[in-house]
Amino acid sequence: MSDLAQLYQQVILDHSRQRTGEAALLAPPAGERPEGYGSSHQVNPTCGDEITVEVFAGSAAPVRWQGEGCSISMAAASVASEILAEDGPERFRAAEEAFRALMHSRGRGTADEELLGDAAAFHGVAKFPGRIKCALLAWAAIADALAQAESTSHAEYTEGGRP
Amino acid sequence: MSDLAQLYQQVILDHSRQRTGEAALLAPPAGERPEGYGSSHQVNPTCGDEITVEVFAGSAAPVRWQGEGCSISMAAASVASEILAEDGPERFRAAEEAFRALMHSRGRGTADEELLGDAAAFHGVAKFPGRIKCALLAWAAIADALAQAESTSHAEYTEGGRP
Amino acid sequence: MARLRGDFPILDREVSGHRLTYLDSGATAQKPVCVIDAEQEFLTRSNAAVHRGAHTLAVEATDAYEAGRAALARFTGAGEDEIAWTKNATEALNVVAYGFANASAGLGGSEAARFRLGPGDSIVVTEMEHHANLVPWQQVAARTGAQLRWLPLTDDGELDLSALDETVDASTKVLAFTHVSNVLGTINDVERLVARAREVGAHTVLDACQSVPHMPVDLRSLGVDFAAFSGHKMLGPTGIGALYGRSELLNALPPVLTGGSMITTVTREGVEFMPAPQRFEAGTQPVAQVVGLAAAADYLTHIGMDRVAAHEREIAGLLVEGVQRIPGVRLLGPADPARRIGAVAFDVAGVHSHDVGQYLDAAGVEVRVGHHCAQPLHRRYGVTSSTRASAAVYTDREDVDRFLEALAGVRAFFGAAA
Amino acid sequence: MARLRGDFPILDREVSGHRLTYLDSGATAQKPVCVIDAEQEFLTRSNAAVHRGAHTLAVEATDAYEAGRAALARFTGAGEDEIAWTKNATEALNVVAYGFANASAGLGGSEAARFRLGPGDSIVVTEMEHHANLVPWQQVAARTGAQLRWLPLTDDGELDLSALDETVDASTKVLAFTHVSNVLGTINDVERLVARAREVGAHTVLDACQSVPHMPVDLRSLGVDFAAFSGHKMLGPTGIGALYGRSELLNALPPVLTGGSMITTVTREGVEFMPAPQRFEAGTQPVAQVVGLAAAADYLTHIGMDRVAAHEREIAGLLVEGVQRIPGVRLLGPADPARRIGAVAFDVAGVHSHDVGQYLDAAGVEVRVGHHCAQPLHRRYGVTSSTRASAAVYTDREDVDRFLEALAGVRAFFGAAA
Ligand SMILES: Cc1ncc(COP(=O)(O)O)c(C=O)c1O
Ligand SMILES: Cc1ncc(COP(=O)(O)O)c(C=O)c1O
Repeated sequence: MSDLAQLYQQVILDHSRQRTGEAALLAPPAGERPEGYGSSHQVNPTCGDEITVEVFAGSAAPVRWQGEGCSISMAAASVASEILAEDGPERFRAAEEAFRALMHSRGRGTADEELLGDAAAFHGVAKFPGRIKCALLAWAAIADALAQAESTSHAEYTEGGRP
Repeated sequence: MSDLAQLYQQVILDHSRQRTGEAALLAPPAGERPEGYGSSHQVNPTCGDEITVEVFAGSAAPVRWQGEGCSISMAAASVASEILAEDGPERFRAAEEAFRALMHSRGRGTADEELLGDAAAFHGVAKFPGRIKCALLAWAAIADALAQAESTSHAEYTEGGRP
Repeated sequence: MARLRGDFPILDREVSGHRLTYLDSGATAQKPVCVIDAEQEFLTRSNAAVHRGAHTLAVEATDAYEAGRAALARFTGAGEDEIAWTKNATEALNVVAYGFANASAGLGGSEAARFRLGPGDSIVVTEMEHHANLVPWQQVAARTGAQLRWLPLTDDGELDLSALDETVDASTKVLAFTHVSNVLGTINDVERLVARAREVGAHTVLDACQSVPHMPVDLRSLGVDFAAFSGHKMLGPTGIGALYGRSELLNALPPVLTGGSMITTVTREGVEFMPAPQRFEAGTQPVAQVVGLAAAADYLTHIGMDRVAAHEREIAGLLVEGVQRIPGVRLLGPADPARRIGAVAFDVAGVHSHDVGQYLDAAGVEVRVGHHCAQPLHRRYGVTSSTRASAAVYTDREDVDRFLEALAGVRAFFGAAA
Repeated sequence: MARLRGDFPILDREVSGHRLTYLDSGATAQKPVCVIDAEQEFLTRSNAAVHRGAHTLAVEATDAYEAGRAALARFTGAGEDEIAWTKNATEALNVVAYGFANASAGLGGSEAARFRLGPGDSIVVTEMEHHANLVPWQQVAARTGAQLRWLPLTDDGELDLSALDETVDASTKVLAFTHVSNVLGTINDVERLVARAREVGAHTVLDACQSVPHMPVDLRSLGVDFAAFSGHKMLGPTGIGALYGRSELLNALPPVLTGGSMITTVTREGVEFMPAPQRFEAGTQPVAQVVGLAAAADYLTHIGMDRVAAHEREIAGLLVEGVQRIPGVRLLGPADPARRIGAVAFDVAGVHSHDVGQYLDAAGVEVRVGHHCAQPLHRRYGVTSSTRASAAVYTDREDVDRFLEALAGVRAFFGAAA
């Protein structure tokens, strides 16, 4: 498989077109934010990619995001949203850590497929130092929004999205 | 003759020690300046050499100066002062022009000994681009002070220092 | 022209198993061997501090340094004392902007009064400026209270000058604009802009980064007050740029960076500055880089800037035509090669520029992707980024062909050519 | 150590028919072949714009550029994000001073409030500062109304700290001082100065130009807030210097030069800046020079900075002793080689430094003459200029001998040895 095909796995191309979690933001004004709400805006200054994420702790549809960026960064947003929505915050955090380690492995790491699911398809990105930031942007934004959401949530947001 | 001996002709070394025109400045306050008074302060920023010149148009001792600098610049001040005092402003201006041309000749010019007198000994300086400014500093200061002196002088200051 | 590729050693290398197709000269140009050699020769023979020493090495280094200034003055139609060295064009533009800011803060004495800005004054920039000729002016506006105004763009990538007389008016103290857009490639009508600025007494600041490397430029006859350009974009080294200023203005502009070699006297109480250009050259200068840049200017002069421009116009034509033929690719900037240089930016429908660039790289084709330091421009055309192929004197038809061939495959690969 | 002279190609040349005796390393050092080669290798293989492109060349160039930062951070005991590139030390010191000035003008938001200066505040410098760490502070004082105070010198060339507690007091916001004097060679007591600055909450700004090339320096353990040094004095290229700042401070200091590659977002209304170090790196950076500088740091590390310092201390001892033995020659600065580096300045009675330098040059001996960008220091010792012989790692005993032999003839030649 060429480097290019390793980078742009079909899973990634699919997620970049069929994006889980992409939706109009609710952006409630400061006074009207529900409990368990968090949001984060992240920019990759090298290429101008941006993403804004809203997390609703404890909700059945816990992530909404809007972004602008390359297929790697959009696919990453979709994959990461899916993991948070389906596996809950604990697993998301574990996956985020594993994903970050994979990206910084310079292509020598192996992906924990069980933990990472579709995100394992990003292992080829680690060989492209210029693209690692693209893959990490959405993860960082979701993790940040999630941390905020949890800090405003009375009901502890636990495993599987159920309070 | 070595380059060094050409640069530091005996005439130059002598003038740098026995300096014509070097004297305490009179520095009259702005309101009390006599007619035909001009002064100029020049600095060579590369090496910090400086000179302050006072010209008294029409006087028998038309130049006073104080300076701080290398033997080349001090000798030049002495030689140029002597020319102004002995030969008068017209000849001084002609000599200044010839001297400037000589300095910029990159060592290929020949000195007009009749016009330049002791200043002809500076011809070796032209081979040392780093020292040309030293040789020119006092000439520029005297020329500048002289121009000012003449502009404040009613009695035209002419040949030989006699009005 | 074909033979001169041999002068650029880097062009022999491979990328992703293909011949290197370097189409990112708009970001930075490759260096001919004469430039590399000139620096090396200097470092192994005459390296020393300039304007500071009396010894033989220092004199040789100073000569080389000032000869470099003379060479670039000749190359750009400037006087020798009208070129001050900076580290890049960005610094040069900042020096002008800070000069205005410093004058506005009361520095520089009565000489500098002409540069004072305050509320009620305006600074005019264009919507196609590189951030380097934009952010410094935003900063000056913020600190002086002057108003920042914009000259807009037409849909086909030219300056829209229909409201020029209203935008540049009696309040205008600075008109800062680029000679050539680094994204659109557009060559602006300097004459008209300078004429208007003169009518209202505004100072003109020309960003000449993308003109000096690609066409004959005579700064004095353009009539601008200040201009900036970079060495690394004109086949010279990184680490060297230049500020041009009309002699009278450059001597009146308050210096920005202060320190050694730009003062005449420093006492405990205060300081006196040297005249231009030295007053802008604080500290040890990029001497070896000046020597390299002079070699680059000589190299270009030897070819002839008219020939360089003609060659690049031909490449521009091929690029523009080729890009427009590919379905789903939208050209940004004028289609007419006579109105532009060979920096050709475009948007690929449904594929992000970063992905376009990555795909091309796999074919050995090196292009620039992103906002090219021109975010307002991209916003104007409804995109946040674009892909840019940009040429230099060594770019040839094969580069263009390889690029176009790869570009034609992009949308299918990313599933965007539905 | 003797063998490493062979690494410096320029040392093979002749001057005035003699072997080159280069004793002007304090102004700028000569370059080992590995530095020259590293730049050349970069230019012929990986030259591209950094942090801007996604293509292979750009990625390689960015890697080389950031590896250079990591190398210099290691070399000086800094964190990687605590080193921002500048063109020279002078720019680095100006960036700090303008950072304070910009903060005082209200830029940089609440983060930058700690840098605001105004009437009632004081800035303290020393009488031995190079103009680069003096004039910028004079300028800031002039524009903010802060008072400039001076730490005086003792007769034997040390900082006189007897009134330290009165000079650096509760009003003091900045204490700017040099690690090592470029004229006197004196090594200052950084620890004591930092301790006093901390007591009163003043920021410390260290001029490390003459320490980093000549002795082991660990900026974090010195505890200074900001520091500056230049590449060209530490065997690296011209055109590259560095600003060190404690991470927290560097991120709060308002940027100075603005433009491309240092912003996150630019709109028509305003701008957001990147964190440090990028916020201080506007425009295309001296990339090849960073690569060269990293090679220089590696070269020095390979020798070992302890050995470098020991070697230069030995040379300093020989120079000081030799100079003092010559009648009519007055040493400026401490006589004890343990308190100084091998930059040895002196005054020759009855002979101007310019003439001294010229005479030595005729013997192939290259020394610096003049005020060495330290006019207040020279005034303190009752002279307007001096002659300075300064060593680097490649300086050997033969250099010292040739220098001393020539120096011994100066006064007789100029008729001053009556
Ligand atoms: C002590 C000191 N500070 C500052 C500088 C300025 O360094 P640069 O000229 O590289 O900016 C120098 C060298 O000239 C120096 O010796
Ligand atoms: C039009 C234009 N202006 C300014 C710049 C900034 O030049 P530099 O990065 O060399 O400072 C560039 C290049 O990046 C440019 O293309």
